[in-house]
Order: sequence, then C-alpha cells, then structure tokens
Amino acid sequence: MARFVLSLHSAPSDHDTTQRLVKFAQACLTQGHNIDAIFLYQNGVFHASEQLDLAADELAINTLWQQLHEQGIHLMLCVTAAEKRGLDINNTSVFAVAGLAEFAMLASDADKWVQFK
Amino acid sequence: MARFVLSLHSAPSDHDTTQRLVKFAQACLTQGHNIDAIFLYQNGVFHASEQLDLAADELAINTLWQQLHEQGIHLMLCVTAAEKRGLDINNTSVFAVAGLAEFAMLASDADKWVQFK
Amino acid sequence: MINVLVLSHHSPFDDLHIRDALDMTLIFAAVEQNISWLFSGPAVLALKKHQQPEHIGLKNYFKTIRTLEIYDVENIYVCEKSLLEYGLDKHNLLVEVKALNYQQQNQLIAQQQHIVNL
Amino acid sequence: MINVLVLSHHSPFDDLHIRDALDMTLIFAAVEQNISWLFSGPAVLALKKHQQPEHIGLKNYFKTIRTLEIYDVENIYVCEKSLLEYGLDKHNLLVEVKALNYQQQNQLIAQQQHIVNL
Amino acid sequence: MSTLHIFSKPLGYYNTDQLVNLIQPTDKVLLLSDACFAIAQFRQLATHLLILADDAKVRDITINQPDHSLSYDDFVALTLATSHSITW
Amino acid sequence: MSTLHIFSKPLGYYNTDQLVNLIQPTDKVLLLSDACFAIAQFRQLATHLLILADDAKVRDITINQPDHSLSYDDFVALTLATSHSITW
Repeated sequence: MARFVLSLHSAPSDHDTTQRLVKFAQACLTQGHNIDAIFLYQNGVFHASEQLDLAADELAINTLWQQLHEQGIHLMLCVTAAEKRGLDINNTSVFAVAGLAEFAMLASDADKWVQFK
Repeated sequence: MARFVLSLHSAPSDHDTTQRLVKFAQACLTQGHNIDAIFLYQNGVFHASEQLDLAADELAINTLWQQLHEQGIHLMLCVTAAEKRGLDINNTSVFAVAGLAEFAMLASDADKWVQFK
Repeated sequence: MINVLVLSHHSPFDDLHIRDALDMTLIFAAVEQNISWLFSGPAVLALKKHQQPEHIGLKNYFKTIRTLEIYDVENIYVCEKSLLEYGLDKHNLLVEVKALNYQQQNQLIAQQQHIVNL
Repeated sequence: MINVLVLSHHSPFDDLHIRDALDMTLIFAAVEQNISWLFSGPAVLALKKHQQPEHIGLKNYFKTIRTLEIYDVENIYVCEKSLLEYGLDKHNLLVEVKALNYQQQNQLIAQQQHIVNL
Repeated sequence: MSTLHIFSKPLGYYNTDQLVNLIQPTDKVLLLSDACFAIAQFRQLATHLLILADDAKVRDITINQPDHSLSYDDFVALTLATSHSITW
Repeated sequence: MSTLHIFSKPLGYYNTDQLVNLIQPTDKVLLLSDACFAIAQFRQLATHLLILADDAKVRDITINQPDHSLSYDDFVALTLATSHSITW
C-alpha cells in the first residue's frame, strides 16, 4: 500500500478545493493507503484559523477537518507560511504547528505528493 | 475638492498593494481631497484580523492603518464578505463593521471610486 | 441616480469572485442606483443553467442569480464572443441577458460613473 | 536522496508565491534532498538584479535568493523563452542559472519524484 | 515515465504555450472543478482527457466517452499509475 | 469621456484580446507594481503608457520618456482627469 502526503494551497473561501481534498483523502483511506500528512501551505494556512465560522448553508469545513483528525490523519500547518500571513499560531484548531523541514522530510519519504488548489 | 472612496481587494500578504493604497490616500489628503471611506472587500477583509502580527522586517501594516484612522479616515469592513470568509467580526481593529449598502451609498455620492488589488 | 457597472471575468468556482460580484450588484439595486453587470470570459459559465453545487456540499448561489430579475436588475450583459468560446447561447442561461460585441461593451463602459472589477 | 522540483510562474510581487517557493527550495536543500527550482513566465523577473523593494517598505527577499548559492542549491533553472520575453539574459540575473528549452524542461521533469507548483 | 497534469480552471488561466510543449503524448491530463467546463479547450493538449465525474455532474456537463469519466477511487489509482503529478 | 485602465501584473495575467478591443485611443493606461516590468508588452494596448515612478524605481526599471513617469500626486490627478477607472 502506498504512502501519500497531500498539501492544500487555497484559502477556506475556496470550498470547492476543500471538498475535493477531503474526498480524495477518504478514497485513499478506503483503498488502504496511508496518508502521512495533510499539510496547509500558502493561503491554505487560513484553514487553521480558530475563528473560522461559516453559515449553515455553506460547506461544513470545520466538521470535515474534525473527521479527518478523528481518523488519525496528521493535520499540519506550516509555521513559516502562517507567520508571513499574520495568522495566530497559538490557536490552530485540529492542526499541529509544524516547521517546513518536518513536512519536507515526510514528503521525501512518501510515494506520492498530491497538491490541491 | 473631490470626494473619493477607495476599496482594497487583496489580502494583507499582498504588501505591495497595501503600501500603494496608503500612499495614494495620503496624496489625496495632501491635495485637499476628501476620502469618504476606505472599504475592505473580497480578500481585503483579512486586514481587519485582530491577530495580524507580522515580523519586524515586513511592511508595518497595522501602523499604517492606525495612522489613517488617526487622520480621521473612515475605515470600513464589509460584513458580508467577512462572514463568507469566516472572519471574526467582533474583533476588527480600527475597522468599522459595515453593510454593503452603507458602502454603496457612499460610493454613489463620491466623485471617484478607485480599486486597489 | 448614477450608473455603476460590475465586471466579472472569473470562472464560477474561482474562490468567491462571482459571489462577491453578485452581492455588489444586488446591493446597488437595493440602494436604487442604475446597476449593470457584464460577464466576460469564463465568468459567462456562472450563468449556465442546471448547475447543482449542493450535490458536493457547496452553496447554490445560482438560485440567487435568478433573483436578480425579481429585484429588477435588468441590465445583465454578456460578452458575445465569450458565449461562443464556451459553447453557450442565450437558451442555456439562467436569466435573460443581452449579448454585446466589443463596440457595444465600449458604449456601456462610456456611460458609467463607477466601474468595479470583482 | 530524492529529486524534487519546485515550479514558479508568478510575478515577483504577486502575493507571496515566489517567497513560498523560495522557502520550500531552501528547506529541501536543508533536509539534503536533490532540489531543483524552475522559473517560467513572469517568475523569471524574480531573478532580476538590482531590485530594492525596501525603498517602498517591502521585504527584500532577493537577498535570500542570493543565499541559495551559499546553501548549495545549484539547480536553478529558467525557461529560455521566458527570459527572452522579458528582455533578460543571464548577465541581468542575481544568481547563476541554467537556461532550458522545452525539451530540456521535459527531461528535468522526467527525473523528478515530486513536483510542487507554488 | 509519465506525468499526471491536473487542472481546475479553464485553459485561459494557464500559459498554453508552455503546456503544449511540456505535456507529452504518454502523459495524463485530468480536469477538475471549473476545468470541466473547458473540455473542448483542453483537447488541444491531449486527445484522451480524464474528467472527475462528480465535478462534471454538478456543472451539468455530459462526458461523452465513458472511459474519460473518473471516480475518486480512479483519481487515487491514477496518481499511483503515473510517476508524479503537477497541479497547475 | 475617457477611461483610466490600471494594471499591476504583466500582460499574460489578462485577457489581451478583450483589452485590445476595450481600450480606446483617448483612454489612459497606467502601469503599477509588476506591470512596470512589462512596458514592452503593454505597448500593444497604448502608445502612451503611464508608469508609477516609485514602483518602476524599486524594480530597477528606467522610464525612457520622462512624461510617462508618474508620482502619487500625478496618479491622484489622473483619476480626476478621466471619467472613471478600471482596475484590471
């Protein structure tokens, strides 16, 4: 079975990309593959904003991340990208604050790296 | 003397556009024109994030907004755009939370509307 | 009453561009200005009938586009050339629109006090 | 050691695209992978000499691009055609680069395990 | 050796000249999101286009050749069947 | 009646065909930010380009004709001398 890392590059306002990443991740797990990390980079870091609170008729982004977290997937936030964007890295919801080096090492060990944006 | 409204459409990570809007606004004031409002729309609403805290070698965005605020310029945040992006509208720094209608009325009365993005 | 023109040229699910333009158009109608909305390039796809984004959990903003007629927003324009490029004609669209060639788009632009590109 | 390629095609001050690509390139070098960085289109302008963004209050990230050589990032490539389009040649650039035609770019791509477009 | 090229917007968003020259006959081209609207445009890059069925369906786009239609399971399999992917 | 057209990126970011057809001989074309790198490209849209001097200077771009160079004061005046602006 293969080892994947996935990275998300677009902001939470891009609901379409978010739902696609989540469905891709679920299909990976169903097929028995490993997801070593989902990594928020570039404007993707805004997904870790604690205050994120969308209307009921919008995609339930927080719930989707919560589910992936409960399935044991390592959800990571790039600290460098977050700091450049002024994001508060003390409140990052289910995302673990990580250095770019940690992600680069995971990506180097993975069979596949798929970008979503 | 003319009446201006300015709107900002890009996120705080676009430092280049931010400095340009601020310099344009200062040139307006120096020439004796009125700025009826500076309005954050689209990804511009992220400028009102209370947590925005950039490194010392980056553009001092918070200070620039503070100065414009102290010069009596009406800094407005579009509540509709903010809610769609999950921004916390209870902590919006020097920006007043405003409806789109309020801005549309100001824009309708202004001689010039200049967009920055 | 002033003339305000909203320009759209992003594809339907490119971030929130079309939704931001829709809100702006509706609000200028609400404050009783003479608002127009011009769709160019991939933005014309936002007017395509029978789209159902709710099936993948996304908000169906196309329903709100249909309310433009209820709120008396009558000046909905599309770039004639862009319709052709995406294989659409007026019968494939959600609302009634006027298709404009470039010369007509220039006339529309010339009539405006404010133009906002979203 | 694996081969990783970073692709850049945004202009120097288009949001943080080039800075994000720079960070990614430096970190893969730091964790000792064989990293390459390919500049295409307006991204080649990020390599132009003598830019001084600090004069308008912006961070001078070009200084960091120059450190690539110190950190042994030797595989910096530019699209030959893009250099021409922007009227640049190798002597106008901050660092030493290899200019590639499309066939050479295809060969570079074929050698990679991961490709990241930033 | 083959590359999976992933697109989510119509062709006008990209540098067509670059794509025409970098996409090889053995490569795969996958259309997601709003790229599904532009099947005709992308045909100049590859004759055999792959289209994510869910994304096409919500946009009321009919995929004429059934073998061009992809599920999420197929999407995962496709990333494994190619050497690497580029998300343009 | 004239329109001020404002650009902040090289020409490849925009729909050139649309711009060629919508920019009138009496209109003004202003280049800011990274659009300053692409003076040669924008010349197909207008012969008399205006360039924000600050933005050109930090990019080490020389403006050959002095009357094409704009200060922020000139930029404000230009918005008043035209009927309206479009920030593309």
